[in-house]
Amino acid sequence: MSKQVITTTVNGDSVDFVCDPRESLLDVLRDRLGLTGSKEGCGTGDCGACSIMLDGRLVCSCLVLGVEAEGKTIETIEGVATGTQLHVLQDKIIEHAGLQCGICTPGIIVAAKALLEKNPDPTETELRYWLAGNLCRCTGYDKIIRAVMDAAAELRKVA
Amino acid sequence: MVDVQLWVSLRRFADDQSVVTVEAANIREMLAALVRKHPALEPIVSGGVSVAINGEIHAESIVAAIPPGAEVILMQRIKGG
Amino acid sequence: MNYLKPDTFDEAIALAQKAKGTLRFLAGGTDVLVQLRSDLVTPDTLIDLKGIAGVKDITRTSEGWDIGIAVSGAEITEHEELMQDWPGVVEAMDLIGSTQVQGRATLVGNLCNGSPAADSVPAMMAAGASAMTLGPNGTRELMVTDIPTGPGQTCLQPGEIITSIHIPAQKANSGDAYERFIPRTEMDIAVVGCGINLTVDGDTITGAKVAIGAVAPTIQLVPDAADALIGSSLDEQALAGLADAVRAACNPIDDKRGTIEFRIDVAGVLARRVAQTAYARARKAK
Amino acid sequence: MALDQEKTKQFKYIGTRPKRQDGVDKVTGQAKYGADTYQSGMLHGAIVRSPHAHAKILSIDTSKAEALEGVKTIVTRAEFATDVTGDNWNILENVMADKTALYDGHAVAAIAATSALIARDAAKLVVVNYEPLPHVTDIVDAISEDAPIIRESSIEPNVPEGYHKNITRRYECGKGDVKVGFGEADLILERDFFTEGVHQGYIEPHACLAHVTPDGKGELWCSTQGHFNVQRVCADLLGMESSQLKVTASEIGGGFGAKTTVFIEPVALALSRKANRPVKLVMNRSEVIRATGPASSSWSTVKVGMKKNGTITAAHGTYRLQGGAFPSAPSESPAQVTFAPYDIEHAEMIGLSIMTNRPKQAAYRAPGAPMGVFASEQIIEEMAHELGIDPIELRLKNAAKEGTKGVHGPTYQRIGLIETLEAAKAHPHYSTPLKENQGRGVAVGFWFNFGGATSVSMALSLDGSVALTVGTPDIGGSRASMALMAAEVLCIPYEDIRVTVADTGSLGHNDDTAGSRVTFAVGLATIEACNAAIKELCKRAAGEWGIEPEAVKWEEGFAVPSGANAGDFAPLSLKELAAKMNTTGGPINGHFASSPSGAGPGFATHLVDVEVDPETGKSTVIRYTVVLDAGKAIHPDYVEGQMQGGAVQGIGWALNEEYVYGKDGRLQNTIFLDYRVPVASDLPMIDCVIIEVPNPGHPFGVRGVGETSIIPPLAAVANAVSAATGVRQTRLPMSPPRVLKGIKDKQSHG
Repeated sequence: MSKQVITTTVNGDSVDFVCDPRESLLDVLRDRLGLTGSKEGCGTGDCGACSIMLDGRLVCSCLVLGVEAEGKTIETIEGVATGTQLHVLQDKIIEHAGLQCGICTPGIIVAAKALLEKNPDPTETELRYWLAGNLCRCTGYDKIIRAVMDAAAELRKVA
Repeated sequence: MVDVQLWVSLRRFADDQSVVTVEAANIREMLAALVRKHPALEPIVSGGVSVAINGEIHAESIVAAIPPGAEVILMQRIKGG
Repeated sequence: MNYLKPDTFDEAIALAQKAKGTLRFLAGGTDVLVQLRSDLVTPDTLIDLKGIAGVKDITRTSEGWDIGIAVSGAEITEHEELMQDWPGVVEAMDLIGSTQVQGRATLVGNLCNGSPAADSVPAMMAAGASAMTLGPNGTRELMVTDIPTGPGQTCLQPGEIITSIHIPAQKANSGDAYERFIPRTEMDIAVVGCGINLTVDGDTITGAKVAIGAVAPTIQLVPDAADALIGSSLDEQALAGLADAVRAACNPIDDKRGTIEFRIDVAGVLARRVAQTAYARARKAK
Repeated sequence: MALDQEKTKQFKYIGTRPKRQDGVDKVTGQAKYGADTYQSGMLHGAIVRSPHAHAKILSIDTSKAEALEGVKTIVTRAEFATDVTGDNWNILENVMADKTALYDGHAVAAIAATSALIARDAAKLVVVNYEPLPHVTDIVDAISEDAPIIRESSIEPNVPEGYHKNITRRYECGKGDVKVGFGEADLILERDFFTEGVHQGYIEPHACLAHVTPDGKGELWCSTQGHFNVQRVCADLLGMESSQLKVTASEIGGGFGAKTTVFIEPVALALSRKANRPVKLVMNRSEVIRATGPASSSWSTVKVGMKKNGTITAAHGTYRLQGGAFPSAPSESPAQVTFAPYDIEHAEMIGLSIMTNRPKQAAYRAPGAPMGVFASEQIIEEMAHELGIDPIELRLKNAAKEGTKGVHGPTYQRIGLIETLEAAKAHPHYSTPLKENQGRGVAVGFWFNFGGATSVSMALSLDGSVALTVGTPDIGGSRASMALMAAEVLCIPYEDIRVTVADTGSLGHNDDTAGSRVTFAVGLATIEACNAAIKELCKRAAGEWGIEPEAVKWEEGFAVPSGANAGDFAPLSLKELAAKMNTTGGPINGHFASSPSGAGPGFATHLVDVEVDPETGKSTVIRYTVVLDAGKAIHPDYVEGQMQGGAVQGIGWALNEEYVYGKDGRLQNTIFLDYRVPVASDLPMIDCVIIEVPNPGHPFGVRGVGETSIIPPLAAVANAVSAATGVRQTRLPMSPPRVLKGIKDKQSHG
């Protein structure tokens, strides 16, 4: 098994790591770079708990190989807040109790942020279909949807 | 005296009675008296039962007092789900 | 597992020739990496094609569209002109998996995985799409209709790769559509899939192609179903003929997603609905 | 602890919706779950699982695996204690097979290696010599003559002679004489109902990090609903003393009952003890679905007799639950709860627990209840329609209330079923007209709720802020509720209180976060721990004023003289008293421990509208309303969260979730692709109505709300689909193929 040295950018920082080609980018982020905010819920791209941004595109990091990250730009949940300032989505998810156990929350915030940057005024249906790949078993989705819609409204006011 | 109501599938261990009357001031004494009267009840009682006294369910306590004339119901052990 | 990332298709072919044991090519990875993860297929050599020039391009020519093998579903769905020309092909690709999967999944990957339930393939077949390939003995163009040969199998030779997908220019007064049946609203593999492309003259259908998926070992065109539409104005009789022809062509299995009886029944229902959407688009098209 | 009449009139903090303290950690990805920790020298574990549904294990050849570079140790059943008995023996037999593999996915060996990849590769090199045996996975087949017998020693004494050897428990309760009751009935309806096995579907797979050192001491970090229970069971399975094993609960990514037991924790400990290195063991999703603790599949037979005016004269229920290859199916639960909401004179309720070659059943939110109510609440709704009586009116006519003797035995104290039914009837949802292909369903649910062993302690800091320490992992926002109750008692701001979930070495024993017990029992203990601190605060104030402690009372966060003759002293705030506490007698802490009774039962009424596509059999939930009696909603957001989460799990259970076993006894859908849980785009908003009929057994009137909401949805959705299609739905899941076949059969029979 020929390990490879990979150089990439994560949340604005340049990082190098060594990994086996069979390791997913999720394994690398968690086990080699200590960024455990992205979670493995399924390992098959069905639950979205490992959602990250790869070159500006929302993807499941369990369905990307670590070796594919060479020269890429990666953004994870750990990069959503800027300094001590939470992103409005993070604030609203807490305010609306859009989480219970919280394991799906990082993936949902990364996914919702990607949508709002593309479509600042989504309908509830558009939002529900956009988040269909982010499974949540505790909340029944209701309060998550309300939180994201409220955050969208807030962002539109600021924009 | 306390009239202890048994659940249906328990009665065959107590000579098919639906109610067994014993002398007891709390659950511990009541269970001990029951087993003395009908030893066949022992494995089920020691396996753990719950007891309802006047509608309040004591899932595992054996120290709860049994006031005179109280409705006392033996129940399958209630566990957290 | 050796991971290789060639810069040209020729280099990719050369590496494929030398590869020993199990060989897989990587574009989006949303099938290959799931199989790797669940220990179904652990390749000895994985050749990532995303480093090759042009693989991310969508090019419009007079003959139609050339779509690079690494263009993701998300990029296809965001391409306004392609959406105008081939709404059916675009919605078929868009239905695959979640938003996250759409960020990676590709038409070529969906086609080469060889699943009888692949969503993009019926729509590509109805559109008359073809695949340009490169292999040890040179290049050739294959009609998408000829590529699936069985569950998980395609007609591609060992070491032969698809270098781009070609979709012909849509004819005038034409419209295509794709729909699938799934038990939820998202995230399921198609239990039944149907892609239809129609050309009309006024109210009369003059050209039709009907393809069905997930109801037979391979995705296939159903000529009888097309014949049932041609010459009609999509009246009840034509729709009934379409449904019967589609059902006759079904050869499905019972599995954890659906029963034989259900797939046959719903294939007809779906074909009727897709035909009506394609017909509406064709009559509105310029 | 009786209801505090005075306090419950005007709450200051209780009932508000403050932000939870652990929110920032969770929205920034900082919160640490089971798989989020690492330790130097750590090995990675992997488990070898049986590919057979039932097979003798003749031999296990580990030579090739041991030869793989990076493999450090391998364990089998030999590494575990041999004197384990009773329930723990069942747990051990499930954690690792002994001589027989009992289901597809049953663990037979485990490996620890220097990387997860090497461990996974090594697991494939372990050669297990199996001798396949006949198997059975279907509940009906399991009790037919030619069914293979799973384990005769599991049969409990309550099973009479002559019963099938795969039946491990027979429970019966009831009242009166059903023959008489059915004799008085104008209308009698009897049907059989079947539900498939389902999984709790928590998004975080089981994960742990174990470290046992040569002196026999152990540390375990794991995702669990109850680390004190994990400590007790793991110690027994490894032949250790409990207090030599310290267990720390990570943040938990959902459990719903399945993380109230152990699957991989004893294996990680055994690997670590043998390798003398820390071992991290994390399940993948396929292992979670194949080999943890799904809810039982079931076969229920329910028969009800009614008078023309809708009065129920008699009810019979036989509830068969399959609990996998172990005697754990809670068949007494449906027998007790299905007709508990009704005032019936004649009832006969039977529960039968059955074994099959499937994984060991574990709790799934009100275990045993949803599949029983799927049957009973459909019979009641169907008879209401047949008699032309409004389904809510008919339930109101028979509804249990204070003084009603329940079918399951006890006479009810104050309960809120009628209030939930009235609120549902008055809700706009119930009068909204339905369109074509749409149907409406109603169903009610009852759950006991639970008290359970509880220890809580609190400590004042010198600046007057409070550290509250509990022993129950926080899954649904319970830290916030505990802080609210402490704030209410101490009359200090919610923000001044920080709640910590302590490990087994730092607090007295606590039962699991389960049974809807936490807000009730841990809340009660929090209140009493704070009262204990208040007593000490008043004593310190009395000391300062030179008067008797009894002459001081606590009001609005101040120690004040209790009456005019006690003296005219300026009130002393908690902050002032705390600042001097080390000089006036030492640190002020409060502690309380109990196993409280009086967990008042919870009732709910659910309304659901479903649209069914008649051409494909696909059902879409278009409106859902949950009405629940919470006694007192401490933090309404998280009460609504339980209502919405329970309803949606019930919808998934009703429409698309199922265990699909092949003829070979192997599970065919082991990942989320084909184990179909509801996704965001499947659902409408879930409307909540919280009813508050105080529970006399709690100072603030709290009733548990964690489980009731999953009980009615199976029946409510089935009633709606039946109304939309005109075909009674007697099997779950109501998948499109099944619903379409029902529609087609009805069309062909006219």
